Amino acid sequence: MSKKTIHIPLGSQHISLLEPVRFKFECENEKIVGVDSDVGFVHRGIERACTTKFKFDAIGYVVARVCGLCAITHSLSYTVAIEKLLGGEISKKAKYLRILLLELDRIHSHMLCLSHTCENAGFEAMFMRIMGDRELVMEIQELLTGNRIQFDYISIGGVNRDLDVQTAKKIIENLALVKAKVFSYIDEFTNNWSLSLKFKGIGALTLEDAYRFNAIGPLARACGLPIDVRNEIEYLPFDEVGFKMQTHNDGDINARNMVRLNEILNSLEMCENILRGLPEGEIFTKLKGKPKGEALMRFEAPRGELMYYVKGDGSAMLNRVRIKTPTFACIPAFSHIFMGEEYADAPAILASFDPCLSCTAK
Amino acid sequence: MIEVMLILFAPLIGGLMYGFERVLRARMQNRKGPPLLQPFYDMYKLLDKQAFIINPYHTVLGIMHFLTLWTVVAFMIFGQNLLYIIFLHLLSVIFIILAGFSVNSVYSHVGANRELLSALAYEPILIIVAVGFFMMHGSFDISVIRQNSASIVPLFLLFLAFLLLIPLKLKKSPFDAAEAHQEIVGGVEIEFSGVYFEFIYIAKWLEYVFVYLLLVLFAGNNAVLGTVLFLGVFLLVNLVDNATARIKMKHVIQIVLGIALTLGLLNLAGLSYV
Amino acid sequence: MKKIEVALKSVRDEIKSFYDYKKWHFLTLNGVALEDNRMQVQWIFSKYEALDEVVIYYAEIDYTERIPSLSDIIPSAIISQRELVDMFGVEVEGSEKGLYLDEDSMQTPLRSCLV
Amino acid sequence: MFRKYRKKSPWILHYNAGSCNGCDIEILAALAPKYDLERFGVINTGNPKQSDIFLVTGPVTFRSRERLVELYTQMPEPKVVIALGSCTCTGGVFRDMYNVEDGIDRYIPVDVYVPGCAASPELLIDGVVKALEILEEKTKAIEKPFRLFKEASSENGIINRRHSALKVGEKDEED
Repeated sequence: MSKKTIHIPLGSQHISLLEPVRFKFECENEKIVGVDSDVGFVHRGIERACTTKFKFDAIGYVVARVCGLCAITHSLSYTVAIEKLLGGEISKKAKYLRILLLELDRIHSHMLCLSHTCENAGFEAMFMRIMGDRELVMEIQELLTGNRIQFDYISIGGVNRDLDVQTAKKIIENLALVKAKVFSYIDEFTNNWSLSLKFKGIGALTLEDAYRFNAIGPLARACGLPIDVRNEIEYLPFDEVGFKMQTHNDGDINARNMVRLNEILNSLEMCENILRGLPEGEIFTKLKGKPKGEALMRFEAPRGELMYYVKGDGSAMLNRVRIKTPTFACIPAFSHIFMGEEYADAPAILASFDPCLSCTAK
Repeated sequence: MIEVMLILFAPLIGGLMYGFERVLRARMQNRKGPPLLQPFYDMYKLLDKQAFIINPYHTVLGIMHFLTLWTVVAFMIFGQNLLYIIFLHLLSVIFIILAGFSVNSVYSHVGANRELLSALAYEPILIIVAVGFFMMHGSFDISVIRQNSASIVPLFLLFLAFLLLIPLKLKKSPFDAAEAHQEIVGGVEIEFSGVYFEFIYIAKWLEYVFVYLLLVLFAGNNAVLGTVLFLGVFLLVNLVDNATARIKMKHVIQIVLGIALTLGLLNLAGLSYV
Repeated sequence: MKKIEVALKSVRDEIKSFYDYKKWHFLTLNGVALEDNRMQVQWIFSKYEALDEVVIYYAEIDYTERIPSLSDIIPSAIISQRELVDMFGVEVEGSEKGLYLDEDSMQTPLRSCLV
Repeated sequence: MFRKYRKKSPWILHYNAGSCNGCDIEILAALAPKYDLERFGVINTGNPKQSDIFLVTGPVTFRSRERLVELYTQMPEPKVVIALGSCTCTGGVFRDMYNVEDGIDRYIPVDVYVPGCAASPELLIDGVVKALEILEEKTKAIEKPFRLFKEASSENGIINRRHSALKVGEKDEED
């Protein structure tokens, strides 16, 4: 008797998904033996619009709309690539403020991912708890930039808003609160019995496979692959503010959560260091000229490596803007992980990747 | 007369319990939560909605599930035979499982599958509980059990086993894999809509009444102990619901059959020696 | 950023001899439209734990030419190849259309960027 | 008779038709303790057959059109549609991009437009409250998605929606 398989679809509309992506799992008794994915639901055509519709100085705000969660990394990568082509140096204070926002964004994004993973594992109370505490970070972001999600904070030549003393004080207060909460999460994630049944040993990726599939971001760091672009670029002074690589060896959902939690702690430390040692100076330098030539810029988004390739020919319209997003590069690894797992775990595994499909499809 | 009134109002009592539970859960999660009468607002709204019928059997089986469950509750209030009640309750579960299989939806099938597995897990223990009561009081009749004094002390292990069933029966975490909102969007109830979903929705309230009526049987004729048991277990179940994630069906069956069945059999063995 | 030009025919051999999967990290496959119906295909690599070391292998081709697939050397290249097929309408071995585009959406959107 | 209970128990269905995630996160944030949408009785059902409010984010991309209309038709009457975010209302920054349909009101009737990029949870709550007022007034007459089903052509007994959508679109442009 041949085994009968059932096809379980997940998406494109599903309660456990924020985004339209369709997975079709071929299951034997809830055990996944095949995965078919369709990631093109969010394709809008931003790469083309960047070269036909918008001038180069506006694109920084357009590419922020590629993704609401890593908006800041998108506009930062693009802006830095353009600054490279224009050939100007921006002030140190602006650089520090950019790191500050980058790390705040990472904190709130990681918290969202953790809470979403908990919700998909059926732990509603933990979801509510982390989401409630995440508001502390959102509050600072609103104070610092003026908006909760799509902060158009970075412009070519610097940043748009200065940091005043009161805001800095509020940021330090809130971050201290967040820090205490993060320690309590670490406790919960390590000690809760039902979470360990749901997370430990589930959705594991080996180090060998991580190398083979070119995994990036927390997904790779959870397997022990030390890849973090913050370690590989010299444009922003990450080592000055106290960046430390966080890795784990298990490669399962629990390891990914732990990497994220430790990264939040590291980011909190970096934010504190920045606020303590913020240099004096202008926040904006005017850069003149039109971009000519090609530049490639990489940054570490909350989900992994983000790459921008920009090519201009000296006019206001660019020739090519290539966006390589973190989730896009990880999709082969995702499909590999799903094999052999149970369907009951699929939503939690998916959430633990922290996928960003609107990044993927652009 | 009072029994007839109780039977008529049983869904309302269940609804109040469900509403209170939602408020309690929200407070535990540091939220304000919906109003207490929210389940009834939902009920009235569902009466007003347009309904889709997937196929007549599906709908009829859903209604049958509700009616059987109400009959179960009625028999319990009248004080009928406990064994009959448990089997009748199994019938109502079978109706909803058949309803789940009668539509062409994968989530519904998976949900029905899990429902069936969980029925396999808890049904033996319910029967053992009934046997335990029989050994204590010499009768399966609920009216007899109610007249005798509290049997929680000799049946303490059975009581613990029954406690494990409550989250499974009420679909609360960690044993809510049969409903699993984030995986299979409610499982068997996914294809019901409008006024037909109402039957499933109210059946959920009746399930509350059924489970807690079974629970207070452990208190016998002691009304104070019954109230304490009810309130304590209600709080405990919600606390556990708020402190755990959903575990997989595999683990559910291992835990329920492994721990609860052992506890129950131990208790029975002890009783037969005494 | 180091750029190395390769011929399309020898790209498989070049990358096979160059790519050590424990040292180099495949970033992406990129296409850039040039004048006269030509395009540049770039295979971009970066080194693990090195400061700003990016190597780009590139080949200039016509739209009619067939690009060899690298998915047996680099398994994660498969999705970039599908994207390239959609965006430029070129042919890549073993990659089909339809990752992003539907039948009625604009075909080869990035080909006409210079116009 | 049951009309006034409609606005006390709105169940939400959320669909992302190609947005940048910004608004979707804000929906989650609105369900969380600080804003707590559940105090209005809101449940995020995720099941179109049991929902009253259809919360759509994102300009409609080509591939999500079909699913959007399908979900809309699966929802029982009475129902309201909220377009959340600038790009859902008009296309926003994505207007005129080649794979985008400039807002959901080309396909389904919209009752409440909530602007903002990204729409903040306060705006979302205001939108839901406004939608509840509209929900109370609605009749049970069936509202149809206009564009796709104007000229449904049936091939082998299956309604070929995409085909008919194109036909209608071309005809609209000719008129």
